[in-house]
Amino acid sequence: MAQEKMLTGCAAAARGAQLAEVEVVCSYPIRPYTAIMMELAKMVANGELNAEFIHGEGEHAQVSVVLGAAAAGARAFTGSSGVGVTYAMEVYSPMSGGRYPVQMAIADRSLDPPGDFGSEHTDAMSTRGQGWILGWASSPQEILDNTLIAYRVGEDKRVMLPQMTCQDGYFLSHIADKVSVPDISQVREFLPPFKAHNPLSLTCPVSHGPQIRPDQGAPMDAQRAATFFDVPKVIEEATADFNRIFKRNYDPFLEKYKTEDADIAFLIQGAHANTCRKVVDALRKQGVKAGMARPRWIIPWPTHQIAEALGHVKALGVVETSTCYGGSMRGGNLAPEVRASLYDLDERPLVTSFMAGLGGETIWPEEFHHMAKVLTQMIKDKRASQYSYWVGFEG
Amino acid sequence: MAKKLPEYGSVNVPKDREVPFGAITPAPVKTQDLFMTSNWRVVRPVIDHEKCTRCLTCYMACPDACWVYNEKDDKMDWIAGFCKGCQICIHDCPVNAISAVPELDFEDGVVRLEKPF
Amino acid sequence: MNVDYKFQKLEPAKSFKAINRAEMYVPGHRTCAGCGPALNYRLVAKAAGPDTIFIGPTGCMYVANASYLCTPYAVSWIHAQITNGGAVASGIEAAFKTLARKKKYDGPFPNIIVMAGDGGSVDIGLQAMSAMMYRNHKVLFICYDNESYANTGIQTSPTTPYGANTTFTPPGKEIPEGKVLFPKYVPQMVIGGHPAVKYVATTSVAHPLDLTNKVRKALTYECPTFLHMLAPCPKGWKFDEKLTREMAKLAVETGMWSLFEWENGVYKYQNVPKTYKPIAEYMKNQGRFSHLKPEHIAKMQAFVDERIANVKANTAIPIPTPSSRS
Amino acid sequence: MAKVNEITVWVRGVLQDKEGRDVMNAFGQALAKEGKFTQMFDNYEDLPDRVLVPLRKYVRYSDAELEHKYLYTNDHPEIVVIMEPTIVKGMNILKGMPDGGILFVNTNRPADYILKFIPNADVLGAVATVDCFGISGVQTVDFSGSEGGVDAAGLGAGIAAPMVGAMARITNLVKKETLAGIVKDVSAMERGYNEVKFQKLKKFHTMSSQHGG
Repeated sequence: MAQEKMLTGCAAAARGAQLAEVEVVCSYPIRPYTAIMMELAKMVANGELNAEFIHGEGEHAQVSVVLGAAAAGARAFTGSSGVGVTYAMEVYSPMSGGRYPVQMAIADRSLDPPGDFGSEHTDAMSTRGQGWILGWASSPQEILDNTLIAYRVGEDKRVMLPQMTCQDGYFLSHIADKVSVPDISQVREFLPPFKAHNPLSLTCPVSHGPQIRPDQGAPMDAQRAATFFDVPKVIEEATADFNRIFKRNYDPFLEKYKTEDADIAFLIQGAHANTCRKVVDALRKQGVKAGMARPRWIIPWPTHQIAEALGHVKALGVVETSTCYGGSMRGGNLAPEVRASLYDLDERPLVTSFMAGLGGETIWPEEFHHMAKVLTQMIKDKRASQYSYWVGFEG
Repeated sequence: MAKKLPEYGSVNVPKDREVPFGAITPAPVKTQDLFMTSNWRVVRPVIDHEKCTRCLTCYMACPDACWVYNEKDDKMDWIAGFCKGCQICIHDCPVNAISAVPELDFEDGVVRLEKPF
Repeated sequence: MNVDYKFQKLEPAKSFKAINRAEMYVPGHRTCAGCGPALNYRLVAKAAGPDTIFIGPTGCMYVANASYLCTPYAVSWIHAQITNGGAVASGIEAAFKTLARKKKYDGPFPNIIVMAGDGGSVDIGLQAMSAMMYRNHKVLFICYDNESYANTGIQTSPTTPYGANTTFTPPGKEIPEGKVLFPKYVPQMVIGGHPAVKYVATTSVAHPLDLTNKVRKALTYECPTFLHMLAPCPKGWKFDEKLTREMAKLAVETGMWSLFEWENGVYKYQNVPKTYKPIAEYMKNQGRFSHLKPEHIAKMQAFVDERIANVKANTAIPIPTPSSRS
Repeated sequence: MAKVNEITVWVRGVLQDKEGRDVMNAFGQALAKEGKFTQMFDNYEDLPDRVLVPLRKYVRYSDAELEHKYLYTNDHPEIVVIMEPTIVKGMNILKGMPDGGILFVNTNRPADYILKFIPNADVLGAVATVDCFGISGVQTVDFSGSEGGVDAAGLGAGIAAPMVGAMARITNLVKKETLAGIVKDVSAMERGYNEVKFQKLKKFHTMSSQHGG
């Protein structure tokens, strides 16, 4: 039977990994994800998880250790935050190229300079394009659930790709919330044991990762790209099964909150969506038809779902929680993707972006209200006058 | 929504260009026949079976495993297809039983590969 | 929890004839004619036998072997980045341990061997190697030392000797000797800092039986072990490719390299010359040293003399064994 | 689009890497000095080269600017140069050659002996042999010019010099005097020019007019 507990995001991620019966775990401390590993260390010490718990000598090593473990046929789990995520950058592409479906739990943290513990999504967003599946949760419950869903999707034989399951540092990682912890028998029904593709073996020897020529590189890229055409289908199946077995109500790709008749809408990933929902309610009370959409997966990007869910709104504000200095919109990473997703519509929303929640700053309800005003003005002006607004620092 | 959105497209890798999933390949058994290296050879090692003492120095000295002890005939067999002609065996033979002969003196051993590898 | 992981016990071989006949590193690879590291790989693979998994960090033994989707490894092999051989090996070892505990695997515990070059072990790969050893994984870490980054066209590494001409240490008017630094002392670095390691040895391709038995002994230990293996490189050292083993032999005869085992704190040397040959005899056949002047060779000789003195000291007074190591 | 002509030079890895590059650079530079548009390049996939592996070096030249430079290989060489004769046993060195091409071989053996190993030799217009080892004997192992570096050891001090001399004589593509301003060992180049042995073959009539002999 499922049990209800108060768990932080870190504890929820660890519970998720425990329920997934991970076999090799590799740790390295960095705030704020550290407690995920603290929890797993306790479970291993207490005999509640039959896994090898390896103290990596850094994040690069963490990812390398789980690569080896997955190549040998074990379900492997690791995680990191901030500069730890970027330190391991070299190993991300070999991981997806070798089709090792490990999971990495990320509690987001700003990149240096200089040290800032606050949550910002730039860390994991920097790994887009490396062939990993990337998803963001907005509650400890969703963190636990995503851990299981991501393993199920990543280990599907049509997919075989690594996954990053991300949560906002502090806001989710350190603040406890109610979590329904499912029973292991239910989890086993949802998540079959990991079956590696031609693992390192003594009886059936194989070579993993030989060198290739330039004319073999292109087909490998194409094959990895083709896999991402199939991932959405697998996510849909997995989410449907998950909703059925655990009695949840997740949209596979995009949480839609009062978007059906919205004039203005926010698009936002991660924890700040919780504040945003409340502001949408408040705006509705004031007579502003507001709505919110929250992508659960950033890779694969839900292009069609965004166009379908938000094509009709008049003004769309993308709340960026990561930076992309000097990019096309001089703001973050999401707005260019959102604009591209809407481009083919005959009529499309005016789109701007709001740089907020950077460096771990709280996004205050007042700030969402301010953004709503900007969006309303855009409708009146029939144009977006800026690509991006640095909230709190507007000129 | 007025018109149909573009699809994500499709990728079709032709059969002859397919790369194994995850670039994982089966291990070779006795020799890697996709990679013959006899065409590296300028000089062929020629053994004098009378002089040879079966000390196995050549066998332990060859980076390409091209000297094999043939138990049945009690002699050393040379693997022509992979010998690169490095001459370590010739240099290290304690009884000078192996000599260097220009590969071009032999009419056999032509492989004429299309690519160097 | 007491688990029988079915670790392998490899008996020593008494003669060449007694060594595993089957090739585990088969012919058909793109290594240089006369390649020292390839010969070394072949001997190691033969000694280790079929129940083995190799981890191959980037270097010649990756690029020249695993070329274009065909490989010469008859046992399972996985590429690692040049940075992370030790870490990938750790993960593989951990996986086999868990899978054995969970009864998902019941075969013999594989010989897990990292075959790293000098760059992949004591330069960019040092952190991963050291951490693997610290964590007490049952892995044999091999540094096949050809004394340069050979695969990228011969650049200096921390084991490139003083005075060597590499493409990153070209001799010139201002820097006549080429490389000015002296190399890291690799085995000492492992011995000095890794209490979990009980066995360290050095080998050369000119001493195949000694090499074979050191590999087998290292693999029989139930802890991390380390082999520093001299593998002369005809391209990088610029010598006639037929002299690969000759160079290794001369390295031992001049004291440039010494063959020893370090077992639980005690050094035991093999093939120690009665009188060492001058270092110049080793250097004269190698193009990488051809630019050196007598004063440079003297400097090199002084460095080698110090190493020889070390050998003598180690032979006379074994280093005491801390109780934790026995 | 003006015709692009191709020259492929075959050498042995490491030992002749620089010599092969010297052939392509010396001859290519001479072509450029005489007004051709040229491109000289190592076969990228052959790198890093290994001791004794067959390696390819390429020259492409044209009367007009080269429209497409980003190729990995010369697929239709009119001129093939073999710097180590045993390569003929190991490689299909005439692959892609149009009728009437010329084969240059560094050897002291008779051309007929070499041709025995080349079953598709009937595409050739001519074969030329020159004993570069006998004339120069120098093969420099130097990596300064490898991997896109700039050669620091000097061009044409070894067996490349007699070969480019021979190529100048047989092809008439460049003047001996032009090469004399490029190679270090001018006398070896001149000996190659004078001592090259030339033999017309079946397809000689189809050779392009610029190839004299």
